[in-house]
Amino acid sequence: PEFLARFQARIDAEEKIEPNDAMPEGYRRTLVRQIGQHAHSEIVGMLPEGNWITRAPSLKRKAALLAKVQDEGGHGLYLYAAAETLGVSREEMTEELHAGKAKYSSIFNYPTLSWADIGTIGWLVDGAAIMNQIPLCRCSFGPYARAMIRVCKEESFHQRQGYEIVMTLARGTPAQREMAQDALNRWWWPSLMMFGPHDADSEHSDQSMAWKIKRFSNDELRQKFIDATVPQAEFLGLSVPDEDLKWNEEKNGYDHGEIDWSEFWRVVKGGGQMNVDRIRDRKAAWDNGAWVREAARAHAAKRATRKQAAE
Amino acid sequence: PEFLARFQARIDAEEKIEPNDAMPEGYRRTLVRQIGQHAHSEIVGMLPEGNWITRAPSLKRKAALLAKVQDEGGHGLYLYAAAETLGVSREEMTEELHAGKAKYSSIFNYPTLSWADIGTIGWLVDGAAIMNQIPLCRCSFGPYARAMIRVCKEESFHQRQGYEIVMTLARGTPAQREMAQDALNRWWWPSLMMFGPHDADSEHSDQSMAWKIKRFSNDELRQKFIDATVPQAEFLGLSVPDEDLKWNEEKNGYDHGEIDWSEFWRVVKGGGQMNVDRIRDRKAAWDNGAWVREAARAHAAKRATRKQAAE
Amino acid sequence: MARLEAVLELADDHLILGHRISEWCGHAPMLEEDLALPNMALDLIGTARVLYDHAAKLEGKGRSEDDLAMLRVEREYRNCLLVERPNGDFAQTMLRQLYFAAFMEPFWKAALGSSDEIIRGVAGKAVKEMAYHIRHAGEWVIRLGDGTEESARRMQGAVTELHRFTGELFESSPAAAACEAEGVLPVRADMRGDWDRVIGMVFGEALLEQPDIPFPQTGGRAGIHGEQLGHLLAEMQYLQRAYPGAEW
Amino acid sequence: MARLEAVLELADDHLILGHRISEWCGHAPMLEEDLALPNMALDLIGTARVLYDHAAKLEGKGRSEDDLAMLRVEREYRNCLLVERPNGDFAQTMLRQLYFAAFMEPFWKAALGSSDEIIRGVAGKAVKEMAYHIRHAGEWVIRLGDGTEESARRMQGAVTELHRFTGELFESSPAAAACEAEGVLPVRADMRGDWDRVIGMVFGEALLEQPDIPFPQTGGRAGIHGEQLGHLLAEMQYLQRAYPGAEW
Repeated sequence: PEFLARFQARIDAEEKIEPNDAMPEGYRRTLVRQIGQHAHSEIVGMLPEGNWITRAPSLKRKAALLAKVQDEGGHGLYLYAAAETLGVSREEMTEELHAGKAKYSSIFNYPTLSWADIGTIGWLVDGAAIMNQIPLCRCSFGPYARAMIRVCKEESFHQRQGYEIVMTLARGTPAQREMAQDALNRWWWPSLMMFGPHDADSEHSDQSMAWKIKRFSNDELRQKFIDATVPQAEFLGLSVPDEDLKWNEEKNGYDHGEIDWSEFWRVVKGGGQMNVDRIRDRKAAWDNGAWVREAARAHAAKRATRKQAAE
Repeated sequence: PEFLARFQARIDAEEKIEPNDAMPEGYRRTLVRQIGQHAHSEIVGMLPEGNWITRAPSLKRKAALLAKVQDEGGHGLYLYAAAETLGVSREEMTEELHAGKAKYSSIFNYPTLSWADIGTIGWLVDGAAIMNQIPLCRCSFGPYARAMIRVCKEESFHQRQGYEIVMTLARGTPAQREMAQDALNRWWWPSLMMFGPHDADSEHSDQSMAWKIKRFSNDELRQKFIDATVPQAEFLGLSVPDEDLKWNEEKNGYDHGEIDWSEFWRVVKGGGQMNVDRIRDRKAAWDNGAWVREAARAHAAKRATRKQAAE
Repeated sequence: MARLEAVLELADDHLILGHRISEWCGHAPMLEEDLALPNMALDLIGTARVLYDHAAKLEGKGRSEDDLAMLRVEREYRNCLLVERPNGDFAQTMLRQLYFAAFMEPFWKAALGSSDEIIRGVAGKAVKEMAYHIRHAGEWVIRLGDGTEESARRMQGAVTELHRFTGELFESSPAAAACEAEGVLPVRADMRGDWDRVIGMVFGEALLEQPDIPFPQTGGRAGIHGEQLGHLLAEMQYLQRAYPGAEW
Repeated sequence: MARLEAVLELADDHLILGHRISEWCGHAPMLEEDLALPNMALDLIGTARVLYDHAAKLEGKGRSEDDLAMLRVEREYRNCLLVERPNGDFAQTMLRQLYFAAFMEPFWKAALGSSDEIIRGVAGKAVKEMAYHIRHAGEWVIRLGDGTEESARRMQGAVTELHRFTGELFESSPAAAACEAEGVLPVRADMRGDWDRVIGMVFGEALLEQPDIPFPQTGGRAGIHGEQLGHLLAEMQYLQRAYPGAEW
């Protein structure tokens, strides 16, 4: 208890906690879970966008999409490294993902059905991710905060790039415009769900706030996102698929319609259209690559032996 | 020797030899080799055409191509059955094919690069096959002769269908016409090679003639094919890619340019563009299906046991 | 127009499944199946052709069977998710076929009484074909389910993979519901009894169990497909797209 | 026009190989390779873009880089067969990359002296990239060749599969030969020494042997491709074909 109080005092003083510092078990566990989920989201998130790399409509777009998906892999790498400082290996975390024990962002359980989805994911999904992640750059755990600074920079680049894709479509042919509107229709609500349940229904939240792992509530962040995004949609001439959406002068923000939480929980619990395929794809990549990883280890061991013999 | 004379007498009297009849070992071996090759050609021949089933340009063409490829499988089935009457199993023959010990028609080692190839294969390759096969309907070995009667009927349907595809292209847009001409350019010479080396260079031929397995020489059949096909090309307004081709009033047939026999032998010996891929594909189908065949056997055995127990 | 839409749903189901089956061509586990699989594909594509032609006439905009089959974009296809699933192994292919045929056979039987003459005509032929598909695929499900250890494992894997897509078969889109109300098409939900009976019989012999499905998958009728369909369409439409307006 | 054709050959080589590599995206055997493979794909596609743009200007018919990359038909692609081969397993992918880069690195080095300014510009950047590809792919060939029994078997299998396509790298089409005579492009056959040296060194460490190739495979420069290329193009061109004239 005295230790907890001292720990909380450090947090309150905005000191960064570093891996070798003493920390409450709950703090460590919360971070391992959250950083792991975050890393998995980056990795699983490569799949829906990767689905369009071979069909990207121009070489410029193909290159940009490749680079984006590569960045996501890079984010996964930093984040796994940050989690590893807390004593769990990337391999363990990967196995938990494949066994369905670890979560990843539910948004990636929706399919990418047209090229407009690629733009829309950049615009909305990366946009929502940034809202979530900017406060994390000030997270009390040092390695996570530092990883997020790097991640956020790249994400906002992706967000602008995605918006630019949607803009090109919105200003393109009628078919392209329709494609853009259709993508917005499909991704809008799932993007709002990315911020998690309403504050009243959110587990873990209070303690995370106290530990400064989290700095804003789900609903606060969602409101920020809506307020930032609705004008962007208007600028494109696209309609946000929410009949109840309207400006509330008093709160200086938008009121929005009710989110379908049954849909949210269905997808979280594994019932989204792509949950099974996503994990299967990741597991297949991992299993099909086992012989490669094994060979790399075997070769490294041989080389080490030879080096020793030579010395 | 007395037996051989009696056998030859039967042949000369145009009697059909049946599986249970006594026959010279050489006769049996020649037939096993030839029928096996013929069966393998049908099976391997499913691949180049199968390559376009998923890209056929209309539902009507897709259905016709599926039916055609299915017919080829059917021909393979009759022919394996005819060979099996001589005491080799389909399984043994299949393994020889996969091991590269048994041959199949070299024409299938060329790739199908456009939709026009599908028409052209029907027109030229099936056309050449029919020239080779019509005399086989009178082959001295009964089961082979009977199989060929059925095969020939279907092949001539395929040939007309192929010609009709090429005609549609030749009368279509400039791009389609060019596609048709390009396919004719690529398939013409390989089709001529389907009749085998010049008579002077042909092994096996004399004995096969005497045994009435073969009834016309390679060059005779090739001449027939050219004489039948050149006017068809002219009718379509396509040019046969042979500068030396010209009508010879005296022989009442066409003279043609020299065939590139080095190309012929290269492909026969395994150097064609698709030899490796064809065998790999067939072998993959076979190997990937092993568990299915095994399960079917296991189930049949279980069922037999149960039936016995019930009796 | 409800009838147009509902006919397209049926046409898309048959085309996409026929296309999937045709991908096996030349790669089947045995020669007999290299004959049987195209047979089934031909049945399905044949039915699809009549239905697309019907739809084209209902639409009345001068589009052809091929325009409808090959020149729509992914979001416009209305097939159920089951038929677009990748072939997987032979166990999955046969199970998918059984699931589909066990639905379509009673459906077409009921459609013999349709008020739409073309539908009646299709039904007369298709009902026999579907009975054959049930027999052929059902026998394989039994053989593989009660075959070797490996085949039983694969067959059970196929059930796990595909069962969650079967619920959609029994759901009617608004367009289909309108046609059902008018007696143009049979009520999809009514096929449940026959389907359960056939699947139950086959699974009994195959030593398979019908799994609980906490999250049935739907979406195809609204054009929300899986990610594989787009790749299938890219191939299927290639020539039509590359040579616009050409006759083949 | 010879230079246009020869530049297209180079552009197609880079695009098709880059496309193949990009197919790995999200499916690599380890996360580090999910970063390295797109890197290589980006290098290749970046080079392809400059070359297509150059070709478009040489052609002078108002076609764009994307028109050339995405709106030709299969027979018009001029890439060598090596780069279009399917990815196969990771051993084949890495070996294909090594084979290609071990050719392109000395090629671009020699092209630093090209009389064509754009080619010189491409070469300056590409020569470093290819050196990296040699290093990265070469290390994998060594690790896998001298790793486990399985990896050695697969690596030798990759050699058997791909070596027959390497001869084409050293052959010059008439168009390329014309450019070589004018000093626009290096003489392809001249790269043989460097290539043999690099491959020899890597194979030595990887315990691999260069096989005898009785029948080297060529044809790509004449547009005679394998059957896989058409399927790759159907995907790659899909959107351009489905929405003609749209900007993306």
